[in-house]
Amino acid sequence: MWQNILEFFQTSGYAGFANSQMMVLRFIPGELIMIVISCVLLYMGIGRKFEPLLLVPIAFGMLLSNLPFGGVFTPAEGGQPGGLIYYLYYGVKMGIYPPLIFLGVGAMTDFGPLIANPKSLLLGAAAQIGIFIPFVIAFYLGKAFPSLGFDLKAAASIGIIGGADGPTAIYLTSKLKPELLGPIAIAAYSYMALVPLIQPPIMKALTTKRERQIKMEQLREVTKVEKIVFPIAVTIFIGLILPSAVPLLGSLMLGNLFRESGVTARLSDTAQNAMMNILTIFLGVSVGATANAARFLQPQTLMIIALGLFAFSCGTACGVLFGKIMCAATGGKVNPLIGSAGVSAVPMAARVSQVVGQRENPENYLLMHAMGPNVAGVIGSAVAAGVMLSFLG
Amino acid sequence: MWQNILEFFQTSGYAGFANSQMMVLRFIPGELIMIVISCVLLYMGIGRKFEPLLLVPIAFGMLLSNLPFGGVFTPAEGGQPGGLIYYLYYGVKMGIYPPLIFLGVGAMTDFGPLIANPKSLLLGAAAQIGIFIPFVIAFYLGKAFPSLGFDLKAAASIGIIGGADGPTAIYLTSKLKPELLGPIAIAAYSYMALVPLIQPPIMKALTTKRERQIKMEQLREVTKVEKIVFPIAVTIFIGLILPSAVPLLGSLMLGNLFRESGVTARLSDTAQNAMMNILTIFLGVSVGATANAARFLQPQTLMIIALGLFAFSCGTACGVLFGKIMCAATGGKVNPLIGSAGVSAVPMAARVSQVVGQRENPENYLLMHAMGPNVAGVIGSAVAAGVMLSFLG
Amino acid sequence: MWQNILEFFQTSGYAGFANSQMMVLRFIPGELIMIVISCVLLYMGIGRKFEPLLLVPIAFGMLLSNLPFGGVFTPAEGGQPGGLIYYLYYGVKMGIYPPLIFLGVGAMTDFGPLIANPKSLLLGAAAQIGIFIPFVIAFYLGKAFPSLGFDLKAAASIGIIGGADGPTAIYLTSKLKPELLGPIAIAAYSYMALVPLIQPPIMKALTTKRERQIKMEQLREVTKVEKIVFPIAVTIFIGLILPSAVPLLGSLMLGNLFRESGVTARLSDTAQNAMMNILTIFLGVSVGATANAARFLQPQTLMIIALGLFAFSCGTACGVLFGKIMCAATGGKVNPLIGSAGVSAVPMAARVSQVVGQRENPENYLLMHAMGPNVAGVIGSAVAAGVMLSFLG
Amino acid sequence: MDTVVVTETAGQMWTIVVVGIGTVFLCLFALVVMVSVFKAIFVREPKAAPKAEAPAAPAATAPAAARGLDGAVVAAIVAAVSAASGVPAASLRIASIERSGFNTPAWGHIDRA
Amino acid sequence: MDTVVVTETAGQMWTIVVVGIGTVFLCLFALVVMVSVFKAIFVREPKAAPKAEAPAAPAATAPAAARGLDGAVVAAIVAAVSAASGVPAASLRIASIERSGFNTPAWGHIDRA
Amino acid sequence: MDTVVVTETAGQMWTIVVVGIGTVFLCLFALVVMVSVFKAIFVREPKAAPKAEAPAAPAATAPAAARGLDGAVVAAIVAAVSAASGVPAASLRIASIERSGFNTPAWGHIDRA
Ligand code: NA
Ligand code: NA
Ligand code: NA
Repeated sequence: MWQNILEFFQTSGYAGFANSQMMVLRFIPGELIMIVISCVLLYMGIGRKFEPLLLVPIAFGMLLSNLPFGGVFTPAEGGQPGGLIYYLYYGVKMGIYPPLIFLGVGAMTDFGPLIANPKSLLLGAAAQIGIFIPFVIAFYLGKAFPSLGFDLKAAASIGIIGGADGPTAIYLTSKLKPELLGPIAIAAYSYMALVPLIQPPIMKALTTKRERQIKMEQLREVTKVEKIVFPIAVTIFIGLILPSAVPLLGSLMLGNLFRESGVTARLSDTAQNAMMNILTIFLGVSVGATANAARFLQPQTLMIIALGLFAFSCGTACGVLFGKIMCAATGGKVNPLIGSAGVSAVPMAARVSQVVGQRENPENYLLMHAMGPNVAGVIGSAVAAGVMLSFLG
Repeated sequence: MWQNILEFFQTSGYAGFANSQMMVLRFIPGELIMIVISCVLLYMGIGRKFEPLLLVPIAFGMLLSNLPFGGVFTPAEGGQPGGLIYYLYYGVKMGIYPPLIFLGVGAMTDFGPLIANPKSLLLGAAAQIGIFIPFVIAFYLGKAFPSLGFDLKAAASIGIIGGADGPTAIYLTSKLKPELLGPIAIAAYSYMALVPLIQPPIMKALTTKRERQIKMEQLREVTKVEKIVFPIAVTIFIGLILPSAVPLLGSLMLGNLFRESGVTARLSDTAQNAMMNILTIFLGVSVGATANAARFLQPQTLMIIALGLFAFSCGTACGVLFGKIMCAATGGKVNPLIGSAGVSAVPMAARVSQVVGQRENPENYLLMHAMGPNVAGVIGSAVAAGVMLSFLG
Repeated sequence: MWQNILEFFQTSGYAGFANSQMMVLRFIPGELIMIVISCVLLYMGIGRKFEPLLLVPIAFGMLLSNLPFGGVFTPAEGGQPGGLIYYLYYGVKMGIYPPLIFLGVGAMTDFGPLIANPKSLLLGAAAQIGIFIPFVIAFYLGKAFPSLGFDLKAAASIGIIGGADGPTAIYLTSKLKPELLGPIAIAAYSYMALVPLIQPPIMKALTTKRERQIKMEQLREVTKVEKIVFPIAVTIFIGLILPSAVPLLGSLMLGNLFRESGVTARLSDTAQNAMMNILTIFLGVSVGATANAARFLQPQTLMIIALGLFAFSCGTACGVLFGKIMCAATGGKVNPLIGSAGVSAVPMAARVSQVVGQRENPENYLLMHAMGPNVAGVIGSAVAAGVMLSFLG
Repeated sequence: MDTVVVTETAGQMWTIVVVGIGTVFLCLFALVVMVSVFKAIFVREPKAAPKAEAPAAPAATAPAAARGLDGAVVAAIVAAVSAASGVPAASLRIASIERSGFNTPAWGHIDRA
Repeated sequence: MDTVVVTETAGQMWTIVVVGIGTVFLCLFALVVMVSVFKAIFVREPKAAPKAEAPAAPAATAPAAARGLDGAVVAAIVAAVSAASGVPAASLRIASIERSGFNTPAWGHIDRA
Repeated sequence: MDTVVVTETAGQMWTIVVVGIGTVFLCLFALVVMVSVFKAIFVREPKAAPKAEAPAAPAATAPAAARGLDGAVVAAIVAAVSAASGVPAASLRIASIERSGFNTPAWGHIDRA
């Protein structure tokens, strides 16, 4: 009996710490550090309100999977069922959750400002250059320091952080480099939350006071028919040019069609509420659970965090610079500040454009003009992910 | 590098068109025609409001799966995960979605008018003859033109269109002849939407003005206990007579019990909203995706469309004729117009009875009387599907 | 043709009765008795309102799976898909539904009264002794009557009924002894519903009138931060002491964090409504379907029913007795009646404490004081289940 | 299964048609009878006992009258099972269930305050 | 797939960069054109026919003007498909669909009374 | 697994009982201590530092007092982790996180107008 009791205590989490395979500085078990990190992420999500809908499930998933012997992420083996998150993770592994979440995002998105001002699509394209610059750098880093393990697939997964679009980043990474899901998802959502801190200095550095004061013409009204035809036409157009973008873009556009058709309100409502919330919980918890100590507590995690910040900055800069080109080309009708919204991070980036613009000229209302590049950025990063997938997937 | 870029363009949808295996008239790629058809279906769903909750997802699923190389319906192979709709389609293949949607339909259905006037059940039975006549014809067509491939299973799947009940048609077809899912689902939902056009001429042709003017006695009130006992008793009764009807009928009745019990409002609400909407999206998109060019652009699709229309007409006619028999048997107490509602297509067919009846006699209110055969038709076609399944499944 | 028609009738449920493998008293088919039992359970759920959200689906699942040849619970075989409930049952078999339902329970639970009065946790612990006493007895019964088949796993599954917590009981039983799922789930939910009948006599027998009249001090207010930190800290604390409790407790606490964080209201709402209702339907129907005649109509079912009642009584008694100890230790500041609430059965057991207390002293409001042990009992029985799992799982 | 196609005969087809239409009418006529019994049990005053369609009903409705509506539910269920299964109601008598005086709410009612 | 790592060259990487940025701009510029055509079709008065980007549009908008808004939807879809696929619109003409006079509601509208 | 049945002894059973009841009380008593510490940290004025159960708490609450409620959350989490794991709080010190001035809303807040 005492023998059995002793064995029982051998299965406690403390015993798990003692036998951890990942001792940092030779005496701190890696799992414990991961638990602390997950608490910090919970604090960021709850205390600081950084994208809490995703960061809270991600952080809690990380917490659960790092409790030694907790078994929530244990694979099924030899007839024994696996842990809960092992099953939830299937939806990530098979690329099911991100497109279905995009369905909900589509049902929430109003493409009206983009239809009213189609040129803003180009700003959404320009900001995606912020995906490719860190891709190049990550690739050369990987060549220089092979121990980082940054091959092309890893580089593409890092670059996509610059797309500022969570489901796209998770979808691409799950296809190319699932072992990096944890740090990439955390970086993507954290920087999306930090957009109001990251963007303004870059925006100011690259524009003149005069440019920032430009007022833009009011947008035309968009008819209901245009809004209905838009998602269908986008699916066909881009689906024919770049088939690998169909899963993400097609779902986004189907959700948007549910929203705009006027006859499928039931489906639109469920897609953006019950279904999306369920999938968000499942996605967050299972992405978080991939971040185990042995994988996460590595130099490349820090590198990913750093490159992610760089990616966001590149995207912002490219958007603003292209805005300046459009400003020049239109004879000063485009305020370059709306270019930064092209990174997506809907709707924060558009609000940042509004705030920065209004600070220079209190009567300047850029919000609706920035929403165009903002939603274009969602399409743009899905296209970029499609290209990555068709070369590397 | 240029080599690679060239290869990349080989994977565009245009290249897919060029290499299509299904060239219609030697130069139009079949996929392109399917895309146009899906746009027409979208127009029917959105512009004409033909059962949009189903037709919009079906049409969009068809669109997505016909974008060349889009890969949304690619099976999983050799460790590579499949496309999104490949996974969603499991719920059709395994017969999961239709019964669960029936759960929601049951939670939406009021069997009160049927309980108040049980004889209306016979009208619901008679209208199901509209399933068996096209079944016979499809069988002989298959014998005459073997290239159509209309064996008994196909004939049964075609006949069930006459049941005017989407989930039943999809359930039966998925078990017997999944390759016909696309045309059969489209025919079923389109004709359901066209019930107000298809039925009135048949109804008028088969009845005299005098019959159409018959006013019916007001229905008795139905007690709460009857409504609670009804779904339980139906499940036991019919389940014992015809076990193969249990999956569909049992689900329908469980949903109805959630509705009527008075103590499971939470479950009833979710069954008819969040759950049903999610499943409708999944069902619609995956049924639509089965309609690929090689399968759909065949003479048998046109034949199915034609036989489906014929099936609806037969069902309507049989219902009305049986209504005439009941009218005669009861000494003119039954208006034969309510017979056409027996095809189900809830609640449109009942409204058609009301409209046609009121046109002859503005003070004639047939709606509640027609709801009885209408919901009986749902039970009747589930029973018919059960017989088909137990012979052919 | 007549041959075929005859064969068709051989597949009716009546033929199934005639060929039943389980003839009770040599002439009543077991399936028929199961159908009657399921009707009685439906009556208990609907007519008597005994935990209808669970009992109605459980009873209907039992009804469906006992309709001969109904095939709703047939396994997939040789390429033929299985029945609907066969697929729904995967979520039970793989331990997916109970933790996700706990997520919803966590989102519904207010741990405030427990945080305000942490000593009430000990009452929640004491009541769990009601799990271990029937465990001992079931084990010795199994030794005495080997035909009962009560090994340690069965005994643990029976004991957990005393935890008065449905998802925990189902989770543990599905891992240890899935063949007993039916009777154990039915016993657990029935006795939970009968708590107002079972507990008061025991409570009165074990306490003096004076003790029952004790008024308790008002609880302190609990800050928002405490409520946020509580679920995180509980997960870490208990997860490290007892890893096998993580799936249940971690889910409960994640749900509670969604509730309390203030920034994830969307997720909390869906977890406690749409998601929980869908899973409740699936769980109930599939647990009910496991109760087939051959398994259910056995002496051990009656034994489980009896031991379950005994378990509830033990838990109540242990809670009250520990309450008396605390009463003595605190110099009469604790009313022992709140101890009975420690069995969980949230919130009924707490209301029983309130009702019994107020009967002795109309100005005595014990409800909030009893909510502390009540929710502590949920944690306590999850811990007890964790211990069982780590020894026997 | 696909080899069936070769040997499919019109006879098989007509069997399905006959059995199919027959079963639909049989099932729905059974429901007509069943619902008519409902009316007899639940809607008329309890003094009028239900008819021969449900041989078990008289035995069951007697206590039902005493116990009121809820009892009637049990009675109806017993009658339905009995009528549907052909087993005499005597074998099916349900042990009396006492009214509890308390009605337990579901877990969904956890205090959300 | 993992053996690719060994042979990955900067050339492959630059190919992805060039094609990637190129495709993003190509796709989004295509949408600029497409949305501009929208404006031409749906917002201006129907007398002004859309420009060369959609060769099928003139043929399609003529009946659209007659049939009103709903017809315009069809026209736009045909134009979009045609422009996107490069197949002349003539091959795509949609058989006229008559207005039905009734609009069928979805099953979701089952009477809940 | 089924062969276990044969060899199951009362000793195994009593082990489970003892460990089971012990663990339930241990866990819930640990929570009593934990929640009592909460009260010390969050409810009393910050001048009263928490007791020995959480050796890391004093170090952590000092900045917490300066930063207010949000800081207290971090402090409590660090204290809890430290107390639960037995690792000195020094190894766990969290690098200071600056207040951002902006709070980013979730994607759920996409403009629905
Ligand atoms: Na983007
Ligand atoms: Na029907
Ligand atoms: Na408990």
